[in-house]
Amino acid sequence: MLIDQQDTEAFRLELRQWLAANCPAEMRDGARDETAACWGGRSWQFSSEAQKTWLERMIGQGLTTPTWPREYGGGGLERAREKVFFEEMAAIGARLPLVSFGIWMLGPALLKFGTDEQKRTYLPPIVRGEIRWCQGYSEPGAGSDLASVATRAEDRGDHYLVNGQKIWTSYADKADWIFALVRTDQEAPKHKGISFLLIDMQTKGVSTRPIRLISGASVFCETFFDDVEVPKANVVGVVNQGWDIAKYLLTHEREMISAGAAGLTGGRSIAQVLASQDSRLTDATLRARALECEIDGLAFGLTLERYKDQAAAGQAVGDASAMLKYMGCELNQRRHELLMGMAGMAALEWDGDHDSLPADWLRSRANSIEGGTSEVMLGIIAKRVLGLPG
Amino acid sequence: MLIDQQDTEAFRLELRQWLAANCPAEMRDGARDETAACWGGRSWQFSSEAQKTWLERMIGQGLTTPTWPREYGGGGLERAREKVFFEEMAAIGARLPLVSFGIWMLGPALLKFGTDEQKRTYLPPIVRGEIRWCQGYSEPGAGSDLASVATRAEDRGDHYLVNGQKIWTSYADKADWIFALVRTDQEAPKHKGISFLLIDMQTKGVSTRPIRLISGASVFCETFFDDVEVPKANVVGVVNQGWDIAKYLLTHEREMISAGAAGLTGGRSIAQVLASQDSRLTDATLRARALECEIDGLAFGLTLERYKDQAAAGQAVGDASAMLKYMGCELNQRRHELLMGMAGMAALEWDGDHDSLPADWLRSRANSIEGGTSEVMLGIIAKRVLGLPG
Amino acid sequence: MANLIETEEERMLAGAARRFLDDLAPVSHLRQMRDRMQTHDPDLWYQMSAMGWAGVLVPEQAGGDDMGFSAAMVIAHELGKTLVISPFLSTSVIAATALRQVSGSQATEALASIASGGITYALAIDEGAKFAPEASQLRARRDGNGYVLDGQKTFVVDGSFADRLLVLARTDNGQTLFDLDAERPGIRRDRMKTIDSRDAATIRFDGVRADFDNVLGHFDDAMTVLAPAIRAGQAALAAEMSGLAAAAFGMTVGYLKERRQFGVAIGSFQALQHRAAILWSELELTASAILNAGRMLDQDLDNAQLAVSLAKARATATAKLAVAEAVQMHGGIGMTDAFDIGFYMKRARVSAEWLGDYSYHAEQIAQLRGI
Amino acid sequence: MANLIETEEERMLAGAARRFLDDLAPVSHLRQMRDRMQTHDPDLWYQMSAMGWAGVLVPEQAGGDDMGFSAAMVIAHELGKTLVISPFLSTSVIAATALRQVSGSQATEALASIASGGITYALAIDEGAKFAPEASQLRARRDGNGYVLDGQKTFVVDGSFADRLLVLARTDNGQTLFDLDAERPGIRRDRMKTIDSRDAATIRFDGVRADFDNVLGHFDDAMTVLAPAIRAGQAALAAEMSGLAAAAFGMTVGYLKERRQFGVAIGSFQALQHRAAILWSELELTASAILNAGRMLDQDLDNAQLAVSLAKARATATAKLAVAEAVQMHGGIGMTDAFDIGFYMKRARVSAEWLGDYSYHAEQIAQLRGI
Repeated sequence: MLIDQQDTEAFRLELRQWLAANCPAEMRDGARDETAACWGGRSWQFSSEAQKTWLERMIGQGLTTPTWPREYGGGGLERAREKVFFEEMAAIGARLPLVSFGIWMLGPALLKFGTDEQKRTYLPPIVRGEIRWCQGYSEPGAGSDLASVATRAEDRGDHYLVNGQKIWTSYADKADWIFALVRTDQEAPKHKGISFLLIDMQTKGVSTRPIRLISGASVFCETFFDDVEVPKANVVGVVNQGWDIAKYLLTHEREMISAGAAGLTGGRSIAQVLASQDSRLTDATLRARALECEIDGLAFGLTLERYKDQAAAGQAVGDASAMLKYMGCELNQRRHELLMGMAGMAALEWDGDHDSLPADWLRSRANSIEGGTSEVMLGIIAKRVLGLPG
Repeated sequence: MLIDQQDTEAFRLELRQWLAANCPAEMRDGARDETAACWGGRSWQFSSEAQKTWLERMIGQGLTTPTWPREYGGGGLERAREKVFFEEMAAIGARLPLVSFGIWMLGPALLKFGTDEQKRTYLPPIVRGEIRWCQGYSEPGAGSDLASVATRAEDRGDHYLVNGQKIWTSYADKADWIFALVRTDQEAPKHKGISFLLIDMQTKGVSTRPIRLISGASVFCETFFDDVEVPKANVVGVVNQGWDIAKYLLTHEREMISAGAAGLTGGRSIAQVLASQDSRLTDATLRARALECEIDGLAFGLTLERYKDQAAAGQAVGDASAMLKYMGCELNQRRHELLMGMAGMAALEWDGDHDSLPADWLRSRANSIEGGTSEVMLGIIAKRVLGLPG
Repeated sequence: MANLIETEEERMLAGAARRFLDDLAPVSHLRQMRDRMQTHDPDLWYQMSAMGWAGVLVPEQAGGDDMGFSAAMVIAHELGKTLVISPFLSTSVIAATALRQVSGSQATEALASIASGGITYALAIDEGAKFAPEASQLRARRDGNGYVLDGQKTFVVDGSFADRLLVLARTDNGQTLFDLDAERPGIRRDRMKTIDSRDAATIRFDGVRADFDNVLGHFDDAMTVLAPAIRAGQAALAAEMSGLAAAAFGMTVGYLKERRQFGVAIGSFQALQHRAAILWSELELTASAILNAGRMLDQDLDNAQLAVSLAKARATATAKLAVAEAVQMHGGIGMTDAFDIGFYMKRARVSAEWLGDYSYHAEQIAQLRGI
Repeated sequence: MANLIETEEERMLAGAARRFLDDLAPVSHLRQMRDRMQTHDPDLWYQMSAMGWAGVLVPEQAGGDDMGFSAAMVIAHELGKTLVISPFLSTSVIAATALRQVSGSQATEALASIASGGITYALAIDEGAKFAPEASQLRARRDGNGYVLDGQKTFVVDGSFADRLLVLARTDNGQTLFDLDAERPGIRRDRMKTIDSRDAATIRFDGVRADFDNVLGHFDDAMTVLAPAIRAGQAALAAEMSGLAAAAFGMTVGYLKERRQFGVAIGSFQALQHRAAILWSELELTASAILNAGRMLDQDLDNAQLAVSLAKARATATAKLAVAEAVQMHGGIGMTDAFDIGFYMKRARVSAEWLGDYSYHAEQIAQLRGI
């Protein structure tokens, strides 16, 4: 395997050659948007033969999950090599072979909180894109108060009986399994009676309904649990202590959203749009805002890198990830406001297409709400990072 | 007298003629800054014969206090005529004949809360500029919590014995009398044991010390009361209910500061500065900020006028004056930041002169602190105007 | 300086408009029209005409109510609150103001038809992505007893259904404004799918013939007629946006009082309180600019550009802030199509661009103030 | 991309600098100097030289420590925290970087003198209100065996006491950089009273004679030598500003925790918490830009302008916000001269202008990014 190379620069050269030989031309378009990506799962339809080939080859090298332990099919790369990996991928505009909530969220949670049995059961299908996961946290009316979980899981001896409703479940209609927060103790204080439960979406009593957003049809769903029976072995970590896992995962989610929202791994940049229009901004107000947006975006990109470097050096990012979430989302919104202004009347027409300036602009407004609102993030910074009282 | 004219337009013409005949040429320079103004008082030194003449002539017409009742020496003008008055004054660039805290603050308080005896005693010397007042509200360490008054006035039968300290007393070193908040009941809840007391600054035990600010020597002082004996008749309104008067006056103060701070009655405007430099702003960032500042300044000026019109129509401005204070101060600070940027390195030299761009810039930072911080203003708007809870 | 408080008449007009619109054109009416892909409701316009709104700027001798610009802005403000789409701005404000600048029976008849609700107008000026009348390139060349027009206009608001078009064209030594039947041969109208469901069209002119009496005002001199009309339209649009902003703000404050999280009303959180207070302050400043623009238009139409640009710039900035804060403070629910706030956000964006964006008006002000 | 975390060496350097400066140059030192109208402390500079700071960018063969730009920025960051005034930026960063661009014994000797603390330099480029090297008008005309300089420079930082001046002059076909003894006949220096008590001078040149070997680099080609020097100076100044901002923020957070009002610590008010959190977020972004600028200068001095302008722009905006929030959150006490925060505010303003303000650097970035 590639990853057996001992020296980092040798690894780089080896990887470069391997990518040149193995990454199909079609997969080198630099596409980073959700719709172009391969999400895997039982019902996945490959968009092309190239997409399938690319996935299979990368699985073979452990590179769908480059840093995960090799025993579960991961690449086992440390940070320096992971950096090399992403640099070399970016150099040829290679798409990621597989994206999923399993890779981003459940995997890290299982690696930290799961039993050996759970890791062996659930991680390899994630690595190979066989099982697609979704996340069941939010509930109707709870908003920022994520711990006010009302979905209840009653102890029925060998299984739990789950009843309740989740909202904002991304891709619930396409997922095979869901990892969800459920209330297993009605009497305990709000944060103390929650468990982290894995539920097969094919179980009887699970149903979903898509949510239409102001930006058009969306990936979000409502998910309903109606007398759903779930084996007790599906609890991750300690019963009634699921909030610890939830908090851990929220940190991951913040980093994910902030990186995506900042448009650093895709999306439209101001400079690109201008280049495509073959124009320069002369209008004072728009120009001033564009420059400020560009400056802050560059500084934000560097900050993402710095935090990753710190994490790799063993300095946990922890609560500071709230800053990445806050800043990334604010920046993305500013950028989209600006792009709409730059496009002027040309951006006022919209047929509901997802891959359009108006759709992206509308969608960007959700960034500062989903995955913890900007207000929640600022509270985390104030209290946990700065140590302000109250 | 001029004000006996019955018809508003006839009044305008009469006033115009009178001003033309009576306003000395020297007093028509449009100067609105504090240092050019006549403040009156026992120790006032007129800066010129013209200043003295102008004051005397205006006193004769009741126009040092155009809207105050005529029985105390005021002009008794209603709003429409007051507007005419200020329009005609502005038309020839006439200075106000007299400015003082007696006119702006104590007078309105006495008219609302004072006894007939107090009005007859204190108002005419204010109208004629014979007694200069200062305001003793803030205390060291109290900050925004104005009601935490520690200066105590002990009941000694026929008089109070006052001990304590005030801070941020503007012109205390030049004033003849002070109107101050003192604690007359130590046991009562914070807002319930305060009285509004008038104290002659020449009384034994009163002393002052000037405060040096980041913008250089300032008009602010610390004022000390050391076993000061004050007659009980000097309480305005009801004993222990002085907080009501304080709140009423805070509203007046807000309007005063906001109008002054907005630079609408003086100060440097962006357009003026540009015209004096014979330049146009081409730099995108500065230009964009200048235009926004100009737009908001114009809208703020219109809002001040609208509120005055409303007040004249009997719709009390009340708590909404907090908005004028907030917006006026924020705008003034933005404008001064901008002027410093426009002047660039030319504004980095400063010999401590008060009438300079750097001094005004530094001084402007206090606007959002004095007379109730911006944070206090926003709280007033949120709770009392918008009715938000808590 | 004119008095900046609403008059008793204005308050009554606003009240009547509010009752009428809450009844016939609440936001759910816009939603229905959007879902049906409909951009004009002739019944609603007929009833609005019956209220006297169509003729708000039409002289009494032409059958109008001649209530003045301030009154037109009061109506626009109320229309904005529930995002009503109607030909009010294009027809009753812009076209009526243009027609009033010329004399003659033809203009009087047109004004009379506007007042009765009999004809609707659209203003065809824009060709590029940004409002820039002076850059208009559509060409009208002299040909025998008239002119021939060739070119294209975009984002013609109300252009897909209007009976008549005011078309800005480049002529020999300047620009000329034509008043044309929208069904004239050679005109092709394509309705745009606007993000806010307001009607707009792209219109092609291929060898469209115009007669001499289709020229509104003088040949080679469009602006004498057009400038006041645009000015009035900008002011009314600003008023509409201030209504939109006020309504979004009202919904937000209501939500802050009612919505509970972590055991308390979210309106008790100080950070949200301060933001709401700042937003209200901005609304107050904008309200003053709107009132002032109406007063100035009524006093001196020709010299009201500063007041109008101030109103449009402020309304644009305030509406943008109001809808952004509304969506954010409503949280997830505000992002759903089932909730109304998204409509406010979309309308604010479209109105921000129409008839000049913030930057455009800022530059107008800069010129007038020497900055 | 280089690693963006501080190295162990950098942490040690920062720690040592902090201990040294807290001991010898806390803010009270600046206050004393201001009260005595003193803008240069030779003793302090001597001790800083002994720490190896004067020669931080001087090659080892010239007796320096050659620690690189990142290290110089670490020192500047610590200097900024207590507002230390010293010749560090003008001499050890700007002049040393300029001298390193040329070869020859003369430059090596000058670098050795810098490292030992023996000579100080000032950079004389500005003539107008805004940083604009290319607009420099001071004239150097050829005359026999040398040149004659006539003109005026303003805001020459450290210019009132520096031993030598780097002077940018307009020559026949371009600009030329001269390295002159500051006491040369015809030079008149007037110390400016700067708002932040940093040294600066207005300098007149009346028929000042320069020899051929006073030209630093090549005739008619100042920028090959000057551009890297300016770039290094901008980066170090940005680092100094980020130190200033961090210290002002630290004082503010400390005050928020300690100061009580209405019976609670004011840091428990949510509106202040959110503003503190936003400010901290801004500081974090700026810290990344600062680190990146140092790495880029060390890697590729000639192509580091984007990184440097990013650092200066961000540091300027962040320092401005940090001092504004610091004054506001400290309330009245922050406005008094007896309290230190005013010094931070004044220094932030001066540093904002020196070597290019926000707008200048934004335009540099725009050019490099095609905006």
